[in-house]
Amino acid sequence: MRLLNTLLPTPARSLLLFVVWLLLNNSIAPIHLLVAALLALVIPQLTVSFRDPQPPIRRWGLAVRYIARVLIDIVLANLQVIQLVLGPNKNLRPGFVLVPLSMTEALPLTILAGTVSLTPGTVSAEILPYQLDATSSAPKYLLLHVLDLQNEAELVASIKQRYEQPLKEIFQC
Amino acid sequence: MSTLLWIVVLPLLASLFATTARHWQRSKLAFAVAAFPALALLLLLPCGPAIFSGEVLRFQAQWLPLIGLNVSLHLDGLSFLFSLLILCIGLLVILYARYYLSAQDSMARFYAFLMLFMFAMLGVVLSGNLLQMWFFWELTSISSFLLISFWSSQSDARKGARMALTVTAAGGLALLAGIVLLGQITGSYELTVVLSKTEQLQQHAAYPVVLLLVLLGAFTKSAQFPFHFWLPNAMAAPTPVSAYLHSATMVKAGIFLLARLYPLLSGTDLWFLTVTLTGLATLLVGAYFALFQHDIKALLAYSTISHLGLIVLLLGLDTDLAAVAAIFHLINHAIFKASLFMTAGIIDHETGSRDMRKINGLWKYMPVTATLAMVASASMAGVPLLNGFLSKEMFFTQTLHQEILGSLSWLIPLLATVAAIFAVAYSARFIHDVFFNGEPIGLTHTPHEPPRYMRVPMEILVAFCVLVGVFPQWFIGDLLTQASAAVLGTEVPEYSLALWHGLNIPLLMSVLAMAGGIVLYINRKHLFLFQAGFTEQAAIYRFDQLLQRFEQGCRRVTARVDNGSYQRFAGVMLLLVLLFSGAPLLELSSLKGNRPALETDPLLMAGAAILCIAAIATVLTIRQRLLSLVMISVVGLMVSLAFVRFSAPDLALTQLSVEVVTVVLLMLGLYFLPHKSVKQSSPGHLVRDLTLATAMGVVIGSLAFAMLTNQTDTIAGYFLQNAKTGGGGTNVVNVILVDFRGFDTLGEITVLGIAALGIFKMLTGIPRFMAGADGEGRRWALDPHPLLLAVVSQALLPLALLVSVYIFFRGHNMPGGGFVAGLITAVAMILQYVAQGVDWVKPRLKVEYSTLIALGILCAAGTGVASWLFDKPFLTSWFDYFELPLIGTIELASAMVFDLGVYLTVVGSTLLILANLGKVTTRYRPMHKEQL
Amino acid sequence: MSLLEWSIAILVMAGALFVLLGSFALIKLPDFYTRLHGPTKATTLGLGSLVLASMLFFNFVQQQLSLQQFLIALFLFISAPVTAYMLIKVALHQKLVPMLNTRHQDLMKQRDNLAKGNDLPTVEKLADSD
Amino acid sequence: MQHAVIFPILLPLLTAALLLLPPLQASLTKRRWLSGLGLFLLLLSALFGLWQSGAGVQTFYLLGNWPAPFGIVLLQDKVSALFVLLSTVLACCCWLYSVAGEDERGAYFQPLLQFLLMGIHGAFLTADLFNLFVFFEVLLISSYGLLLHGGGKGRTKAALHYVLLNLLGSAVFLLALALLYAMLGSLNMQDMAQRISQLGPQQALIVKAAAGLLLVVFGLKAAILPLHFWLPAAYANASPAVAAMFAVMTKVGVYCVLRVFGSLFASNAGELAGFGQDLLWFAGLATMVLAAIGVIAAQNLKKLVAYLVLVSVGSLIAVLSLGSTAAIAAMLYYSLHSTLMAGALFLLADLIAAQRGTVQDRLVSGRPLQQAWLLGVLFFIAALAVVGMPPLSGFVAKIWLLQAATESQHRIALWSVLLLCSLMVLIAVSRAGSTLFWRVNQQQVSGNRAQPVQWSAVVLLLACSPLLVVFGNPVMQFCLEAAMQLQLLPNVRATGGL
Amino acid sequence: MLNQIVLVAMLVIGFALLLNLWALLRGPSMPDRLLALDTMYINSIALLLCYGIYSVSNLHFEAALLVAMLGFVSTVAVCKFMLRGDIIE
Amino acid sequence: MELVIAIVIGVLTSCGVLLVLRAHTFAVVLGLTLLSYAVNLFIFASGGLTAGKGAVLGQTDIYADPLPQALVLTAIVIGFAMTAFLVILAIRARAELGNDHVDGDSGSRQHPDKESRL
Ligand code: NA
Ligand code: NA
Repeated sequence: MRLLNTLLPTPARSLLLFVVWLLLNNSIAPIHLLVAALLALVIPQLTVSFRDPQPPIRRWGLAVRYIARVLIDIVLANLQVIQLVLGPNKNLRPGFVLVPLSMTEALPLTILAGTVSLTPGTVSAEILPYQLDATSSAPKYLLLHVLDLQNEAELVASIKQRYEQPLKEIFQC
Repeated sequence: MSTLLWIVVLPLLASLFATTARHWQRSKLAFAVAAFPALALLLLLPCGPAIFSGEVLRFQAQWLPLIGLNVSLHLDGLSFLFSLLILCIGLLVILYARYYLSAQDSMARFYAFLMLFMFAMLGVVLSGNLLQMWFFWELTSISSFLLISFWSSQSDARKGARMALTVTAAGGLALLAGIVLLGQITGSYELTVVLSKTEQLQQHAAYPVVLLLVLLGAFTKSAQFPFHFWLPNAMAAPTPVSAYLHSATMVKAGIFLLARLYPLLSGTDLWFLTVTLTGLATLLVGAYFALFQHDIKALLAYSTISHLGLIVLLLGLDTDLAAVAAIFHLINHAIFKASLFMTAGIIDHETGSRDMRKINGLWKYMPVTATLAMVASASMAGVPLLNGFLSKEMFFTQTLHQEILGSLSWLIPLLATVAAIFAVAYSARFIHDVFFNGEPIGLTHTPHEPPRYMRVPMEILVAFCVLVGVFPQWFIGDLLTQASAAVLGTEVPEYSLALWHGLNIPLLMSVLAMAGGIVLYINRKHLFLFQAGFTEQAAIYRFDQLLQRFEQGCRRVTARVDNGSYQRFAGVMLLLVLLFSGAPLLELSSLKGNRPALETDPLLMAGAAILCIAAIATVLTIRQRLLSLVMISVVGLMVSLAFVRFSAPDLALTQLSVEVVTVVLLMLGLYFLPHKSVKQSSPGHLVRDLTLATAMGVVIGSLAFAMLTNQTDTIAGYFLQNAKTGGGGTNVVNVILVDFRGFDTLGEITVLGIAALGIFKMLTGIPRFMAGADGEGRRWALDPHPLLLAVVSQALLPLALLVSVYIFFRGHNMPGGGFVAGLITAVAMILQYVAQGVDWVKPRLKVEYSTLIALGILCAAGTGVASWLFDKPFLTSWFDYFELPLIGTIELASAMVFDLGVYLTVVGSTLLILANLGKVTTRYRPMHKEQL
Repeated sequence: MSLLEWSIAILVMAGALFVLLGSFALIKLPDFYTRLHGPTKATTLGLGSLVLASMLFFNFVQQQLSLQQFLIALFLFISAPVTAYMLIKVALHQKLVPMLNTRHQDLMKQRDNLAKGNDLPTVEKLADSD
Repeated sequence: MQHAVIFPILLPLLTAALLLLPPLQASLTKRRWLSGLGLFLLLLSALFGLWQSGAGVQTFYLLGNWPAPFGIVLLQDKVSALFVLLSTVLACCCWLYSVAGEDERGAYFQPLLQFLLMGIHGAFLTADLFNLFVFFEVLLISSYGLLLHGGGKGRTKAALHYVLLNLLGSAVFLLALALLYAMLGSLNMQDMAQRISQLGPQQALIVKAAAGLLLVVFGLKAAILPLHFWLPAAYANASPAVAAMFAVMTKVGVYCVLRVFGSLFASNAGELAGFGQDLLWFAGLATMVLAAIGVIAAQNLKKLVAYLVLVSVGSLIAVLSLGSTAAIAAMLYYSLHSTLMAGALFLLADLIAAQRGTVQDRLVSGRPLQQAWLLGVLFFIAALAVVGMPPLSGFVAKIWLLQAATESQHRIALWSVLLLCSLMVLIAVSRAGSTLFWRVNQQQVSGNRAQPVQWSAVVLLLACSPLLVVFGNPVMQFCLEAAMQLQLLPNVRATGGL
Repeated sequence: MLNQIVLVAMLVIGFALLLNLWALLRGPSMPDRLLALDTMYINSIALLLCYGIYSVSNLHFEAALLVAMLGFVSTVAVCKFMLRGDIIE
Repeated sequence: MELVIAIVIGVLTSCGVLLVLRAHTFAVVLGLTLLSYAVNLFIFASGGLTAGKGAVLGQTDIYADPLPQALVLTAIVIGFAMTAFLVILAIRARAELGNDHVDGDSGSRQHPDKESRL
């Protein structure tokens, strides 16, 4: 197990690399499988120091479900945005929203912010406070810009429930 | 006849010897040095009988036959005479200088220069090759420069030396032109050959040019009017130098040249007129000014000028015996003038002054010297029983028998007599003003006779004055005949060297000159008063001023032409580009050639429109720099898309990846540069630049169009045919890069590597400064490493590396390759720097970038060298296919190793640049605490 | 044209139109903050459709395995939020004025305070001030 | 030894790369010795190349074993071998000078010197026009780095102009290359020369435009009027060993005119034959005059020497444009002489400046030199050589240059300009010498004594001058044969090469 | 037929690029322009994808991937510049 | 098509030249960059225009001339190296000479550079 840990310090990363190599080459020929495996071993080793420690994915199933949910949300989001974009500007009700956070790990936070940005009418603007140095306090808020802000509390709740909660479970943090 | 060679070389050896004998005792040194010319004299004298029998001795050796310069020595009567003078007077001067120079003066240096000069002078007179003669001719200028400036701490000496050098070297250059032209006309530089081509030369259209050039050389050297002014200023030299160079030898080189080329150049009206008139003018000017000099040496210098004029005048006369008279006077002048200069030196030495207004009545203190000086100056004045009288009488005779000026020819004897009157007058002044005329004024110590041996040279010379004056035929008759024969190139006509030729006009002229001279001297006050009316500056100051004015003029021209403005330089260059590329277009009947054109589509038009608008926007926004940068990024993107559209995917990839690194770099640059710039160009400039820019655009665009429609067959077919079979890859562009033209690529990565090294060099020790705010005056934001960016960039790094590997390996067969792969890696690393900063990356990246560059270059070059093992030329590629069980066919190629070199170099270079640029400021950012 | 080709055609057209829409939003919307929503979303979906179309085309029409396009989509999905995040950070830093009826504009001012780890009065209070 | 042709390019490259590796980079002494070793090997190979070319054969080296005109070909003939030797000798002396401490005054001196040599030798040896561009860039980028060596405002400013103008020049070069490739379909110079005779009138005009552009490029490199602006500041500001090394750089430009124009627009080039000769003739003469004026105007020794370099460029170009074998031979000889002497003078200027306190090399009275005798003699010798006075190589060169003009209108122009410039140079140099060595004030001597390696570098360079006279005949013969060889166009397709 | 549709799609995207240019030139603020530039990168990727279908060639895939990667990096770098001045600190 | 390309090259050249003749290093750098785009397109055009597929064997029948492409690649890389060098040189000049004028002096016409004291 320790050997496996040394060989594959970041299994998710290695898996990703393995898949991406095959995708890049459009092939599952033996030579490519071999090379993909090799690269999946070597590149994480090379870049291991270029990675701040992050919590590992604990619940893979949930992760897959999360991705699916986000994809669907994106499609729906875009359809909503069409309306807003094509409609008259005076109908817009944009606004800033501060979402209080209940997790502090960088990777899940990033995924959360990214998800919010990718989905309907919201863009992550800031994670506050800034991580200026080791003594900075942990992230507390996510500042959003919303294209059409109807019900602020509902929006905050939906984000926390739809995205933050699953992420906390996936990373167990 | 290697004797001749030895005669020339011995003084050179003496010179070399003197430089090594700096610590010898003075007398010993003088004797040792003198031994060399003495030996040369001993070698020369035995040649006498042969010379007197009319023989010519030669020595020849090949040296630089391609330019016609050979070692060629030629001893005939003329050169024998001159060699004799040079060696004999040289020996006397060595002896004299032993006593003349003070203890502080470096005697070794003096002798070294003097012997160098003697070597040069002997070379001139013994040359049998015109180029070789010029060689020595210039050496005399150089060595005389060294001798005149011997007391280099004195301003006069430096200036006088430079003036002499400038004038004589200018003449030397003219002479060189004359000689080369002569050589080109006659087909040889050998004296014997050249001298036999008189007719050919004189009928040649360029004869006047040759003559004038040669005369320029001769006249400057021999201080002929109007080039005479350097000689009086050369008197800053130690007196032995004057005695040797400025009376007996160097100034006679010009005359020697005239004499040497006499058979070739003379005989034409042009020769007669120029030479005669120059001589006459010099004779008069020298004699006149000599009278007014208060410095003894200056008087002698002007007198020398006058006598040189006399000799030149004689050479210009169209009578039979004029040349003989010239040679005779040349000998006599050398003898008496050398002794007179020595006198001047003794007086200077003993009294500490040369000013005749202060020096008076020396007869009492140094009677022997005075007697000798009086005899010599009597000879100078042309008093009977002395050698000067004889040659001056010959001179008078010849002036009477010429017809150069046609019906005005009588002017010449008349003016000759006038000059002689002045000669008598200044000789009288020299005797009376120095040795009599009351008591000396303001001398620090009582003068007395010089050391015994300091006088010996004078005594010998004066003895010669008398002996030649009384027994001319016996003493120098044969020598004169042989020398004259050499000058004339034919039989010497009858002449007699008797003291008494009966009562005739020349005698009358002599008497007239004597009487007139005495009368003139007695009544000199009026003349001095008259002359004092001309308050002229000394030539040296005028010359110096002239030079300075010239210098200032040059400075103005240089400053105007090269004003240090880049904009002008670039403008001129672009203008040239415009002219050179535009002019042929004007001749072109139609830009359009016969190649079928591709059709245009709206998408392409849109792309072109975006590109052009973005380019123009770049220009318009140039003062808001970041905006301009954004605009140029659009241009870059569009160019990349154009490459895709026109079937160049490799180019698109490269362009894109270079683009982003460039933008990053420019932004790093922007941080250090002002973010906005003030308007600088005046409207006039702008219109000018706009015109140039538009014209350039039109011309280059037209050329592009003409080029596109006039295509020819290229060598491309070969690459397409051989890429797979010979280079082992299907991406022909890549095969060209790593194989067909791999050498270019090797050079290219070298350039990249060097650029990185150069940049590192520039960044070390760069003065640091920090902009505290952006262009709008906003303080910088607080958050150095936004969280999202940091996390995502960490995640992207392995992916980017994977893509690099992919791009690298597919390069040979598909678009991609080491360069693009390297840039992707580099960009991924840059992203780490941008996202997380130098302090985060540095400890994690333990690679020395310059080592990467070196390894890359070694890898690429090593691939090339490896082909030597297979006895193939550098960079010969190798590839093969291997069948592996389960895995299939794989291709291995040396090109991959080469491409790996490219990859390493690119990564190393890019990171060396960017990481170091980042490091420059990181430690100097004062922001955090202040803002927190 | 087969059904497959029709679906490809529709995907292509939809993608192109989404792309156009994003670009149009950029022109039409009133302030930077709202403009940001247009392209970052529409382009992701537009590109998504195009990637899908491309994959369908190469894998099924051309019968050659081609999955690379998926990587483009993957990459964009990772990078687009970061780009948007950075852009809006700049906008906030430069204090770009949002359109008039934007709510909670004072959060922009409070951002600096929050960034240093200080606490705000309360979120509710802020909402009231709107 | 069949690969010896490429040694002059590879040796410096490998040396430079090795110098960058950690074990060597750490130790100054090791770096110096390795660099010196590389130069020594280079000298051997240059001598070997000269010997090889002396047999009279042109050696083609087909890189990558691809036949000409498809691959890149190196050509070693007498001219290229001669120039390679010239730059190698110069580089050896510069190295010698630099190890006295100049190489410590900034990073990467030795590698950059080696890279510069690689570029120069590549430019000399390549027979491929695009490859020439690449090597131009190699030598330029190294020269940028070297020019900045030691740092300081003057250098930075000079370098900025130098870099900017050369970047423009590179762009122009590429335009010309593209036009030539489009019209001639090849990049191999010999092949292009053969194709040029088959051009239609339309295409010939386009090639003419390209030729004009090339003229600008080479003119810029050679610093021909009015493209000379960058030179005086750059050379005068460069650190001594660098400036000395730069003495050969203008010759690269001249060499390219000789090589490229000589082969492309030779007598069989139809209406393009002899392209640019008239322009070069007048530009050369004008350069000489302006440079001579600059020599007089110069207020410090380094500037003076920089203008001297320009004078030599003018002479070279003017004589080159005469086009005859004798003219080219004379030009070759003159470039040997002028390069070495300019190099020596730059080094000497530094030694002198170091002993004159604050006045440095400015031509005003200053304190007496510490080693007045040694430096004075060296300066005197160098001065004689550059002025063209006997007994040093300058006079031989001058006579040969004069003799190269055989038509009367050429004679009138060349002779008067050449001789006038000689005189002006003489005036300036004698003034400089007498000011530096004789117009001294009574201050105490101080400053750095020239170290033995430094003055021996100068002595070695200066010694070349008398050697060029004493062994003048074989050298001149070689130049003549080189010139004759240059004018025989080899048939590239027929030549087997390796 | 499919070809024609793809061609039309390309023209549409081309038009979108022109709109981006318009937005880029109009601004008014720097972030606006940068947003326009970034959109331009993304639209170029779209164009490349269509062009791949149109010319039945996947030679352009790497170009598209590179545009995505490099567009991202340069946009981020410019943002960092506007935020902090020093992009590598 | 040829005409369009020629016009693009012309416009790029014009813009490049105009910027190259400015007085500030940054403008000149951008000018040189524009000029190098023009030059790269120009070299590229020397092989003639080919729409369709690249010079990759087996993909098509008509290939673009691969040699100019290779030349442009080399030119791009060298241009990149040179631009990088120039940018840093401009920085150094600014730091040492106090302003970003191409002649290193602000000249008489220039207004005082606000940042030059920083
Ligand atoms: Na490639
Ligand atoms: Na930094």
